[in-house]
Amino acid sequence: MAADPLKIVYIGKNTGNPYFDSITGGFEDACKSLGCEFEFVAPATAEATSQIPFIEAQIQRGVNVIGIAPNSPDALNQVLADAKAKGILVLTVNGDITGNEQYRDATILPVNFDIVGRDQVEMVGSLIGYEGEIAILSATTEAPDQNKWIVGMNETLKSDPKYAKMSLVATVYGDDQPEKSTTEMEALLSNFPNLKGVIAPTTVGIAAAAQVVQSRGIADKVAVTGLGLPSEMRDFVKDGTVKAFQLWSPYNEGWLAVHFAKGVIEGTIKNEVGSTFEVPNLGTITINANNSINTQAELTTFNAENIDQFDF
Amino acid sequence: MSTLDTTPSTPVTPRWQTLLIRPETMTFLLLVVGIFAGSQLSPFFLDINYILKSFTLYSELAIVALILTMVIIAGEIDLSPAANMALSACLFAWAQASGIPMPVAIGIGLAAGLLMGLLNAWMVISLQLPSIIVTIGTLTLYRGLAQVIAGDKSIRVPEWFIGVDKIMILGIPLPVVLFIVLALVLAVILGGTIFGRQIYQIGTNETAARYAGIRSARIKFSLFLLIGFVASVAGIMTASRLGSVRYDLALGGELQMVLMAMLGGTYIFGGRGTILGTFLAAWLLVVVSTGMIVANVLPAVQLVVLGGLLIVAIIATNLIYSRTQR
Amino acid sequence: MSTLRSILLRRESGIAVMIVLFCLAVGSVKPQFLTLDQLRIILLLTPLIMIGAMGQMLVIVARHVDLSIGSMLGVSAMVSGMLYRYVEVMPWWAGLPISIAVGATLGLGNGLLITLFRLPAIIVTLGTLSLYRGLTFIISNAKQIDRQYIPSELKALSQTSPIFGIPWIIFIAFGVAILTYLFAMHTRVGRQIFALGSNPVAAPLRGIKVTQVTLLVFAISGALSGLAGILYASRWGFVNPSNTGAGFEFQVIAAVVIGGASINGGVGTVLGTVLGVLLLGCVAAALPLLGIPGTSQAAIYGAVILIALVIDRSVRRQGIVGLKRAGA
Amino acid sequence: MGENGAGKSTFAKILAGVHRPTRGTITLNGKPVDVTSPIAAQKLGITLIHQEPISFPDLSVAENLVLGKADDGWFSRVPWAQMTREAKALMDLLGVKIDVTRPMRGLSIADQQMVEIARALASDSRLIIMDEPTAPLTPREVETLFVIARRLRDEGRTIIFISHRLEEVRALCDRVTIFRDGNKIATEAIANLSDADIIRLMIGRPFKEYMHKARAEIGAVALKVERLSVPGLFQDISFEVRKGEIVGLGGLVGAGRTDVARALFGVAPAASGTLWVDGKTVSINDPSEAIALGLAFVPEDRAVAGIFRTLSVEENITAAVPKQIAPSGFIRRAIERAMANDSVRRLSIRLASLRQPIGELSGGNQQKAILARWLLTDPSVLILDEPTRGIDIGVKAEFYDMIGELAASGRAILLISSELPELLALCDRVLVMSEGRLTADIPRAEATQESIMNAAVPRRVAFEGAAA
Repeated sequence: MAADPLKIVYIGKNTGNPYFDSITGGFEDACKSLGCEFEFVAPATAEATSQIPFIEAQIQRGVNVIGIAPNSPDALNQVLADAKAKGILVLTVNGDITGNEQYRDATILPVNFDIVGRDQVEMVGSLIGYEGEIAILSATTEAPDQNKWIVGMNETLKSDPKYAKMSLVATVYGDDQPEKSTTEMEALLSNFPNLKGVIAPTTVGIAAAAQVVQSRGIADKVAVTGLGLPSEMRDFVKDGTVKAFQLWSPYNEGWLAVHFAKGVIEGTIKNEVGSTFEVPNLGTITINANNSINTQAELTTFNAENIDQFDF
Repeated sequence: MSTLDTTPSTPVTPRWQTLLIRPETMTFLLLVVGIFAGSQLSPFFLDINYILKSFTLYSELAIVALILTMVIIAGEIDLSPAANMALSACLFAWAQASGIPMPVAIGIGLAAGLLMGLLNAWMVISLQLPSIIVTIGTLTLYRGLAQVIAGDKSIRVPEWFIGVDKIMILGIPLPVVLFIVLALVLAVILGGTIFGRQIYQIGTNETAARYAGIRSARIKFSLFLLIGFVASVAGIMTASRLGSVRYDLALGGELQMVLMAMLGGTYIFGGRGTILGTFLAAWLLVVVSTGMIVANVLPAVQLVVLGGLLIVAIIATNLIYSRTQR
Repeated sequence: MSTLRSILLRRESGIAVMIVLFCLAVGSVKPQFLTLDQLRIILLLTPLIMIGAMGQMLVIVARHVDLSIGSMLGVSAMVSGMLYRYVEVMPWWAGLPISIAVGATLGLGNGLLITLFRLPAIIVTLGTLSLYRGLTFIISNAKQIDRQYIPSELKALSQTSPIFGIPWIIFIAFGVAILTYLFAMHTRVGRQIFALGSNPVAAPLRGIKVTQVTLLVFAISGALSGLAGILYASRWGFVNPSNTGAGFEFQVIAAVVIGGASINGGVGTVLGTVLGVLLLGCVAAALPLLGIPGTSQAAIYGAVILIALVIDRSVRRQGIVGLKRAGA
Repeated sequence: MGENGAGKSTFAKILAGVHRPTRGTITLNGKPVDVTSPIAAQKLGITLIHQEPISFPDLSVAENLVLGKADDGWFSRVPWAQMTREAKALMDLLGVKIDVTRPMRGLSIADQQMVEIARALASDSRLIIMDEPTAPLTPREVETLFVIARRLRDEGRTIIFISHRLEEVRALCDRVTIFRDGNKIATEAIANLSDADIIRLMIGRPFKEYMHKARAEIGAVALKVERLSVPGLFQDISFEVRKGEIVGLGGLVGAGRTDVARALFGVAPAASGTLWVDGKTVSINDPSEAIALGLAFVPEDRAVAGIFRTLSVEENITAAVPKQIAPSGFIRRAIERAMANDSVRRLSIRLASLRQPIGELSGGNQQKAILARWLLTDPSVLILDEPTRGIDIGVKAEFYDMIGELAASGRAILLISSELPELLALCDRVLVMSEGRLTADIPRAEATQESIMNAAVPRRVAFEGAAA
């Protein structure tokens, strides 16, 4: 087994997306320590089909593991099935093909996505004193993860009496484009003059929302939070535009993916729901329903005190 | 009768020489070089099954590029077929997902393609607007409409409809077979029928063609309809290959199609070009792209190579044609 | 009376009326659309497009088209972004001349290919659209320049205001529009661009240096894309190899064509282009306010381009018929 | 003055720096000058007013006046106010009411010409060359032009007025120079020459008798035209052509002959009028319909409307007979080759190979190939528009033989030609057009160069106090 090093490839959504630099870092370091070969590839643009030739090429190259952040929940089904048929371990990392889980072996997600909605509501609640109008600025209307979190937020708001005085007035979509997200944010502020808080659970959205609030100078009136990259949000946190936001460690996703893949291929880890394994630095990891694996239990919260400790 | 014409005719260039300086020869040589380079870049490249499989990813675009070649030879251009593919595929998928029987849904997709061709044809031929600007406008419109219909979600097609690329004929995927067959048919039409002949004549000199009784408006109109229709077929084929349809299907495909035609030696100002050229160029493009992908070359380099190839191709064809012109 | 009539008949008046009607219509549903605050929002949506549109208008007036502006924007923004990131001593304002110079160089590249080899601009710039985009990836090694590397003074251009709460970036855009107006209307070469587009055959007979003027036009288009590039970094606070400038060309061409520049060359005004940009800005700002999904934006742009083409065509046809009749 | 193709316009263009002379010198005000470009000409004070004014339709009148005038740097200011003021002054000087701020597009040709003249004044030209300026003008506009021209003369400027209208030359000019076949024939004070003298000098080449084949039986009417009109181009054209007959259509360039032919062939259908082919009323809206009715048309400008330059000779010859070479839609190479070969032999087209691009052939052989194309359609009516233009003299004779033979085989031929000897040698009758109207129908017996030229040269009735 040890003769041939394990060949692992990670296919990002597109090149130039800073989020993936961090994941790739995790992959690289884990591969170095475990003695695997690693490559990162990604298409130039993030449309649904642009990853297909890359997957085909990796099958042809004879890699052992394909990690992928899928650009589409279903357009990749056929080619992923081919990969699986060739005996390649297919992992979706940092995003899943919801509804088509049979086309991958497991998914590696940073946290249990069921709790993201709840945590985000708590975060915004704590910033606005659990009272007033809030809105959501999401990515695209059909992004599965986003929608899962939005459902979570709605349920939390409805079911938990703690948030009874908060009302969700609008959910809008900025398509993960800065221009579009900005206009949507501006429209929110125009349409809802009493808005107290905005949750933007997407890196582009939270930066755009923060920028609107910053240039209008209304950071005291409207609290912006959500999920963002520390590298992009650092300035906003430092100048007080954003008090706090959350995310997880993308680095750990890569780190975990490599350890899991090597374990499964070498037979030390059973890819079954309920089984557990040890990963250095992360502790004991459990395989949850749908072969879903999380790197951490809770979201990390970033604020002025701790933001300089993170370099991604 | 006496022949008193004293002006000597230029001696004819020997046949081997005319053959050598044809743009198709350039394409063929580039193809050979491309295959060689690919095999040097990556040991995994030289595998006929892999190349065929990779070709299926481009086959829909290549099929439309064959018709586009005819449009360009006739002196026009169409930049909208990739957007047309997306809109017809979205309409088709949306129709069948909302419970309309499959044959009718396919009919809707194909009719939409024809209609889009009709709009292009009407604006270019009846209103006499330049096709290049018209089709930039319709390219934006068609893809925009696809986005209106499908939003950001993908529309699934039924399981049994998936996998046109998995059907093998003599070990060759069906889309590739279709491309080869269509190329043969079109080569015969363009080279062997009066319709094809007149396409060259229109592209060479539309005024002279009219004076010779050639109905150029009618022929161009039919070409725009044809490319609209074929684009919708290609769109539905793509839907079957992917199993789902989104508005961004074949996004940026117009560049690839124009590239295939230009690389094959089709003259941007009309009147020259062959199906053989585009046929070879399609393979060249696939070889270059997959060669780079399988060698894990940065996609940026691929963009540079594709853009550079387009410019080099038109410069080369222009030079070749201006040399043979006098 | 006749001056009033001629003002009313001008293309600019038509767009202005469209803008007013559109705003009133939106305002009747959403009164907050008719506030000063909304004007600021609309203006903030437009500066990059306006700057790009000025260059594109000149290109279209000269009977060409430049599809590569979005990619030129990307390269220039990226070059400055890289310098900000890796050259400590780089002052914040240096990005402006650097980006403009990079853009001008790329534009000149387009112009050289077009004039040296007598190639159609549309195909050349379709090629460089891809080529320059690739260049952006290569120089940046496909890495985004994050917010923290963009100097805060540069970002402040988009946020702080010299007067009336209107950010600097909007003044820059209108400044470019005014300069373009002065250049196009009040310099000899500016008028030569119009003459060249109006009648390319006659141009050399009247002593116009066609090659040089064409090169200049494409260099200007590139330089303005470069300026738009550095302002992109200012406005959005980052430079991304794939997003920055993508699709810019369609917005810009739509604005210019709506603004009444004729694809047959020789016709185009700065005022019309500015109004075209503002109309697009109004549409872009109104859609989210009305709750219309952003997915319909592209379709609206496409439809608007086609309608503008048809209008242009019918106006021109009348002109030709008029000429014939007068000549008979 | 001079006939069509006498070299007047080319000469004018050389003076104005549009073309370069191969040899010779130009002496201006006693000094030899080198006119290298239109700009150089302008600097020397020479302005050419083209027959069709060259302008920038989207720029204002005032701008058209000054554009290219002074070249003091790219980024120098355009002095709008001053420019407009000067332009207005010029227009006032010329006594024309044109709003100088409006664009050129939409101005009448007459007004455009006034702008051109104003341009000459603006650059203070001492030598103004007007190339057939009156062709598109109404009598009143001509009168205005002449008033201005006389005033310019009185100011001490020199005007070269190119025209083939006797009356006008007589009314305006002091001296007349006559060109023929690229040579200067005579320069004389206008008072010393009678109309007859001038016409004689213009056409006065020794009449060369071309061999003319035995006349064919003239049969039934093949083509009949009644009151054909296209507003602005020609009016009320009525004539007929019989089988076996060669009918000439003479006149000066711009008389509307080609427009009639284009209307007959459906390229630019007539607005009104009736057509009969072989006794049946027909309407022809497209060349393909004309071809189906047995018409054929060898157009005047080979490069623009005739040949497919880069395509093979073979393909050029068979272009009008798709059904014959491809009965089922598929081209039958053998048939095509046989037809092309046959044509090449019949018309003795000199070529290296049938596959050779037609652009490589000489002009005469290209023209033969176009004629061959039409003969393959077996037309009953053949319209030839300047069929021998730009063709060597020897090949011309071949063409004359062929045209004679074609008539002899019972075809009706309408021959448009600007060469009087050609018309005289070949035609059974000569129709003459002038300014869009049919002015004469001269039977062969009465046809002379003089009689044709007399009908062709436009004669304006009244210049004095001209009320149109």
